[in-house]
Amino acid sequence: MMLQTLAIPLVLAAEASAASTTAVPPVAGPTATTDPGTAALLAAVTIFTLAIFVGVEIITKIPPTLHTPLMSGSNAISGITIVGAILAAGGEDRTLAVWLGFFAVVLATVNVVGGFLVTHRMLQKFRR
Amino acid sequence: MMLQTLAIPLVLAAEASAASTTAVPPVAGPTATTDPGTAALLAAVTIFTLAIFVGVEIITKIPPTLHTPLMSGSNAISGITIVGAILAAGGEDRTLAVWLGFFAVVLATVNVVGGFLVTHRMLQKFRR
Amino acid sequence: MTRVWIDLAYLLASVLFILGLKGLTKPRTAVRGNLLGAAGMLIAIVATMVDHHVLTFGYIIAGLVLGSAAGAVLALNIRMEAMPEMVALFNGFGGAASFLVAGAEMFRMVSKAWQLAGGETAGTARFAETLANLTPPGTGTALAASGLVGAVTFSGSLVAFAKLAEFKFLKRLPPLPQQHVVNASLGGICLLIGAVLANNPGAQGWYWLLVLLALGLGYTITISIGGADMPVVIALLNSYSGVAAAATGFVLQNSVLIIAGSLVGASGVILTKIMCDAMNRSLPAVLFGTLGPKPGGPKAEEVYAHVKATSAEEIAMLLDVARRVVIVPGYGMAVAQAQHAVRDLTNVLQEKGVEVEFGIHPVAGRMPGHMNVLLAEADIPYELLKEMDEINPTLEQTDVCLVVGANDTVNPDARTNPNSPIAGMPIINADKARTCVIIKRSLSPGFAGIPNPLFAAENSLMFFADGKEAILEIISALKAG
Amino acid sequence: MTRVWIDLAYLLASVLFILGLKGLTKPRTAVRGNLLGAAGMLIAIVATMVDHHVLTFGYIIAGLVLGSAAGAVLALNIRMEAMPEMVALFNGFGGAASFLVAGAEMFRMVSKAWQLAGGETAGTARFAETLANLTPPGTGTALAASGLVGAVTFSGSLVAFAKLAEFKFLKRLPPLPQQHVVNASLGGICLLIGAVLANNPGAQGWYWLLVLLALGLGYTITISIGGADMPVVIALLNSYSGVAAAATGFVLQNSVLIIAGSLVGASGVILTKIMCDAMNRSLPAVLFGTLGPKPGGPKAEEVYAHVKATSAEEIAMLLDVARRVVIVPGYGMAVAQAQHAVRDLTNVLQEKGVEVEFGIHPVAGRMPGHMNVLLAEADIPYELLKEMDEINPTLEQTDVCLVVGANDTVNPDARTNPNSPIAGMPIINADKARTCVIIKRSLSPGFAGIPNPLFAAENSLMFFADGKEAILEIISALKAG
Ligand SMILES: NC(=O)c1ccc[n+]([C@@H]2O[C@H](COP(=O)([O-])OP(=O)(O)OC[C@H]3O[C@@H](n4cnc5c(N)ncnc54)[C@H](OP(=O)(O)O)[C@@H]3O)[C@@H](O)[C@H]2O)c1
Ligand SMILES: NC(=O)c1ccc[n+]([C@@H]2O[C@H](COP(=O)([O-])OP(=O)(O)OC[C@H]3O[C@@H](n4cnc5c(N)ncnc54)[C@H](OP(=O)(O)O)[C@@H]3O)[C@@H](O)[C@H]2O)c1
Repeated sequence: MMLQTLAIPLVLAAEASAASTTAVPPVAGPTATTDPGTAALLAAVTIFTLAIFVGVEIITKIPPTLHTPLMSGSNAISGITIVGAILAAGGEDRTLAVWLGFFAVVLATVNVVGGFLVTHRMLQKFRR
Repeated sequence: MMLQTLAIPLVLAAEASAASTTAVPPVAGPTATTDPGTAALLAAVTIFTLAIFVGVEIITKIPPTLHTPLMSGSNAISGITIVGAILAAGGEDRTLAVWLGFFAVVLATVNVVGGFLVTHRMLQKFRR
Repeated sequence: MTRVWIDLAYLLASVLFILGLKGLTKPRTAVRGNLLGAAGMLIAIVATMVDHHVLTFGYIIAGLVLGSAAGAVLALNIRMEAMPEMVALFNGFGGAASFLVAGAEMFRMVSKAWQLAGGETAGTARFAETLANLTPPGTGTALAASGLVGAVTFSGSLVAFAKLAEFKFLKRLPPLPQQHVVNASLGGICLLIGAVLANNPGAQGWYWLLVLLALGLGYTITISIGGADMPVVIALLNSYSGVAAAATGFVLQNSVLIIAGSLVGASGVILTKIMCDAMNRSLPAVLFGTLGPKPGGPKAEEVYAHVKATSAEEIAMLLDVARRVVIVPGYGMAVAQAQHAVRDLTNVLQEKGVEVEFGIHPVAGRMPGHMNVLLAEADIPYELLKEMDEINPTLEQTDVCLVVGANDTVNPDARTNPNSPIAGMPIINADKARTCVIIKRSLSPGFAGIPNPLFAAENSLMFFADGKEAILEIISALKAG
Repeated sequence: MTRVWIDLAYLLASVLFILGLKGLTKPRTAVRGNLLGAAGMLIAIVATMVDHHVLTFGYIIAGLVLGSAAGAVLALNIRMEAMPEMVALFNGFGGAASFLVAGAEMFRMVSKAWQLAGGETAGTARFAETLANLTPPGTGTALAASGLVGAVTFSGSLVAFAKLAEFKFLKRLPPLPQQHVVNASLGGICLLIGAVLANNPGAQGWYWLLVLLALGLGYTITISIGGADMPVVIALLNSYSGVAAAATGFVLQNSVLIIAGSLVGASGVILTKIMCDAMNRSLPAVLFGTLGPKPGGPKAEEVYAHVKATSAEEIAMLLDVARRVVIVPGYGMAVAQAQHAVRDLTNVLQEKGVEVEFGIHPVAGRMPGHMNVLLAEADIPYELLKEMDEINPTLEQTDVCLVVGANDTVNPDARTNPNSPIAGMPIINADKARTCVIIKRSLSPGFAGIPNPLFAAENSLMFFADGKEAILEIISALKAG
C-alpha cells in the first residue's frame, strides 16, 4: 500500500516528463501544457505580452510635462535586476557567480536608488 | 551509462516534488517556485492580475457612444468557455462529462455567435 | 510539440481579444475591433479541436451547429430596441456554459483519480491522495467560484431577460417575502459549500448542490429589481460571466480563459460604475434599494398646476422661425420607435437652414449609449450627437429644445431640489432653452417615478401624443405651412 | 510555503510598479506614483533576501551599501540641467547589472550540471543531458538576449553620458571609419553567437565573447550620433535596459523581472516615438542619418540680410505697454540657466498687470519635458505652461512673444518651406505675435544647424546676449522705466 501510494507520483512524474502525446499531466487540467518546463516558458511569454500591453496603455496617457520624470522613473524600475543580482551574490562559496553578483548588486543599487531619488527631486517641483 | 543518464531525470523529478527546502528545481532558475503545481497557480494569478489591468486601462478609454456595443461585444468574448466545453464534449465515452460538455458547447456557441453578430449589426450603423 | 502550438494559438487569441477591445475605443475602428475579437474566438476554437484530448467530434460538431444556428437566428432577427434583453440572454448562456464545464472537468478528474487509485472509491486516503496529485492547488476554490458565479449569472440573466421582454407571467408571480433575508441566507449557505469544495475538489454532490442554490440566489436577487434598473444589472452580470469564465480558466489552467474572462470582468464592473454614477445611485441602492417618490418630494398635483398643452401646428411655427434646435431623445423615443421619424424631421429642418443638434444623456433610455444606437440605426450622422457636457452650455443660445420621450434625464429637480430622489444626477438643461417642447403621451412619470417641474415651466409646451405620431404630425405641419 | 510568499511579494511589487506608472500620468499623483514604484522595489529586494537560496549576506549588504551611497550622492548633488546625463549613467548601470546576472546564473547552472553529471566536463553527452534538464527551454535565447542587450545598453549609455556631459576627450577620439559597415558586421556576429548560445546554454566562453562584442557595438553605434540626438538615444537605451531586465527574467523564470522589464521597455519605445514624431524625424534617421542644411536649403547670408537688433530698454518699453506676453523658452534657457531670471521677469510683468503665459514645445531643450522641469524648478506655476497646440491659436492676440534661447522650435521654415530639413516639424508660431523678441547670443544656428527666417522677420527684434544676463537687464530696465 505504502509503496503503491508512493508509486503514483512517480508514474505521474514520468507522465509529466514524457512526450506531449501522453495522457493528463499530474498538475494540470486537460488544457495545460504537458512538459512543465515548456509550461513555465509559455506562462512567462504570456506575462511578457500582457505586461507590454499594460505598459503601452499607461504610458500613452502620460503628458509631455512628465516625460523626463517618467524617463528617470522607469529607468529606476529597470533596476529590478537587483533581484537576480542578490540571488547570485548570495551563493554559498566564493565562486565567479558570487563576484559577478556582487558587482551586479552595486550597479543595480546605484540605478535603483539614484533613479528614484532623481525622479523624486524632479517631481517635488511639480507638486504644487 | 544508459541507466545513469536515465537516473538523472528521476532524481530531478524527486527534487521537484519534494518540499521547497530542496536545492534548485530541475526546470527553473533559482527564483522559480519549487512545486510545479503551485508555480502554475502563481503564474495563473499573475496573468489574471495583468489581464485585469489591461481591461481597466482599455475600457476606461471607450466613449459612452460605444457602451452598448461594448457590452454585447465583451459578452461574446466571455463565451470563451467554449474552449473548455469542447474539451469536455470531446472525451472518449458517453460519460456524464461528455453530456455536460455537449450542452456547454451549445450554450457557449449561442453566446459567441449571437454576441458577435449582434455587436456587428450595431456597429455597422456607426461605420460612416 | 503540437501542445505548444495550441498554447501559442491561445495566446494569439488573447491578444486578438485585447486588440478587439482597443478597436472598440473609436467608432471608426469599432467594427474591425469586433471582427478581431471574433477571429480570436475562431482561432481558440480551432486550436482546441486539434488538441489530442479531443477524441470524439460528434457531440462537438452537433453542439457547434446547433448553437451557431440558434445564435445567428436570434441575433439577425431582433429589433434594435430589443438589444438589451438579447445581451442578457446570451450572457446567461455564457454563465451556464461555465458552470457546466467546471462540473464536467470535476467529473473527469474524479474518475481519473478513481482509475489511478485502482478503483478505490472516494473517502479512502489512497483516493484522496491520488486526487490531490491530479488537482493543482486552488482547483477546489476555482471550481466553487465558477459553479457559484456561473449559476448566478445564468438565472439572474434569464430574469433580467424576462423583465426587459416584459413577459406577462412575471406579473402573476407572487412577491418574494423577506427577500433580503432570503438573499443573505442563500448567499451564506453558498459560501459555506464553497469552502467545503475548496478543501475537497472531489465533492461532486456538494458542487451540484451549490449550483442549484446559486441558481436560486440569482433568481431571488434579480426578481425584485425594477425593470428600469436592469441595464445596470446586465452590466454587472456581464462582468460575472467574465469572472465565471476566468474561474473556469483556473480550473483548466488555461490562460486564454483567464485573460478573456478578466477582460470581460473588468469591462462589466467599469460599465456598472459608469451607469451608477450617471444615475447618481450607489450599486447597493440599485441591487437592494427601491426607487420612488420620497414623502419629502413634491406632489404631482402641485407641480402640474398649470401645464400648457400645444399642437403640431404651433410647434411647426416655432421650428419655422428657429435658428437652432436641440433634440433631446429619451426612453420614450425607443418605446415609440420614433428614431426614423426624428431623422426625417432633422432633414426637413436642415433643408430649412435650421441648425439641429442632439443632446444625448449618458443614461437616456435603458442602456448606456441606447440613444446613440437607435439614432445611428436611423442614419443620423454621429457628428450631430453631442454628449451632455457638450450640449448643456449651448442650450441658452437654443431657440427650441425638442424633448422626445425623455423625462428624468431632463428633470430640473435633480439640479435645484436637494431632497429629490434624483438630486445631484447630472441632467440636460432643456429648461434653459428659449422654448422647450416636450413630447410624451401623458403626465405620467418616468423611470424614477417622480413628477417633473419642467413640464410646468412657463417656457415649456407639452405635446401629448405617441412619440412617432407626434413627430410625423409636426413634419407634415412643417411641409404644409 | 515561504517560496509562495516570496512569489506573492514579487507579484505585489509588479502591481506597485504598474500603479506607480499610473501615478505618473498626472502631475498631482506623480510624486506618490514614484514612491509606489520605490516601495515595490523595496518589497522585491526584501523578498529576495529571505529566499532560501541566499546563503551568505556579506557581499549583498556590502553591495547594497556601496550602491545606495553612490546613487544617493550622485542623485542629490547634480544640477537639474544635468538630468539627462544622470539618467543615461544610471541606465547604463542597469544594463550592466543585467548581463552580469545572466552570466552568474549561467555559471551557476553549468557548475550544478557539472556536479550532477558526476564531474563529467562539458561536451560529453551525459553533461549535455544534465544541463538540458537543468535549463528550461528558451534559456539559451534569454541568456543571449540579456548579454547582448545588456552590454549594448551599458556601453551605449556611457557614451551618451560622456557626450551630454561634453567630456573633452571625446573630441580627441579618432572618427570611426566606415561606421555603418562596422556596426552591421559587429551586429551580425553578435546575432550568430546568440544563435550558438540559444542551442547551447552552457557555452560560457561564447557568452562572454558576445558581451565583449556587444560592448563594442554599443560604442560604435552611439559614438557617431550627434549630441543633440542623445535624448532620443537615451530613451531608446532606457527601453533596452528594460528588455535586458525582462530577458534576465526569462533566464531566472522570475515574473517580476519580466513584468517590470516589459513596462520599461514599452515606455522607452513610446517615448522614443513621441520624440521622433515631435522632431519629425524617423528613428533610423536619428540613429544612422546625419542632420544638416540640405544644399537646397536657404543660405544664412540671404536669410539674415536685414536683421533688426534691439536693446533691453526698447524691450522693456514694449513689455510695459503689452497686455499679453508669451514666453517661449528653448535649449538656450537651459544653457544660460536663465529659468530663475525668467521667473522674476514673469512676476514683475504680472505685477504690472500683464498677462504672461509660456509656450512649451514638446522637444524644446534636449529632453522631452526639459523646459517643464526647469520652469517648475524655478517655481513657475504650471498653470502658466501651455503646450504647443494650446498656445499657438492665442499668438495672434499676443502683443509680445519673448523667445529665450529657442531656435528650431520656432523656425517658420518648418511650416512654410517644404524642402527645409525640419519641414513638417510642428513649431510654435512665434512669428504670428504682433512683436517677436528673440534672445540669443548670436545668429548661429540651433541643433538642426539651419538658418531661421524668424530672426529677419519685420516684426522680429533680436537681442544678442546670454539668456540670463539679457533677462536681468530687461528686468532692471522695466524697474527703472
Ligand atoms: N440608460 C441606462 O443605462 C439606464 C439604466 C438604468 C436606468 N436608467 C434610467 O432610465 C431613465 C431614462 O431617462 P429618460 O429621460 O430617457 O426616460 P424616462 O425618464 O424613463 O421617461 C421616459 C418617458 O418617455 C415617455 N414615453 C413612453 N413611451 C412613449 C411613447 N410611446 N411616446 C412618447 N413618449 C413615451 C414616458 O411618459 P408617458 O408614459 O407619459 O409617455 C416616460 O415619462 C433615467 O431615470 C435613468 O436613470 C437608465
Ligand atoms: N527635447 C528633446 O527631447 C530633443 C531631443 C533631441 C533633439 N532635440 C532638438 O533640439 C532642438 C531644440 O530646439 P530649441 O529651439 O529648444 O533649441 P535649439 O534649436 O537647439 O537652439 C538653441 C538656441 O539657444 C541659443 N543659446 C545657446 N546658449 C545660449 C545662452 N547661453 N543664452 C542664450 N541663448 C543661447 C543658441 O543660439 P546662440 O548660440 O546664438 O546663443 C541656439 O540657437 C530641436 O531641434 C529638437 O529637435 C530635442
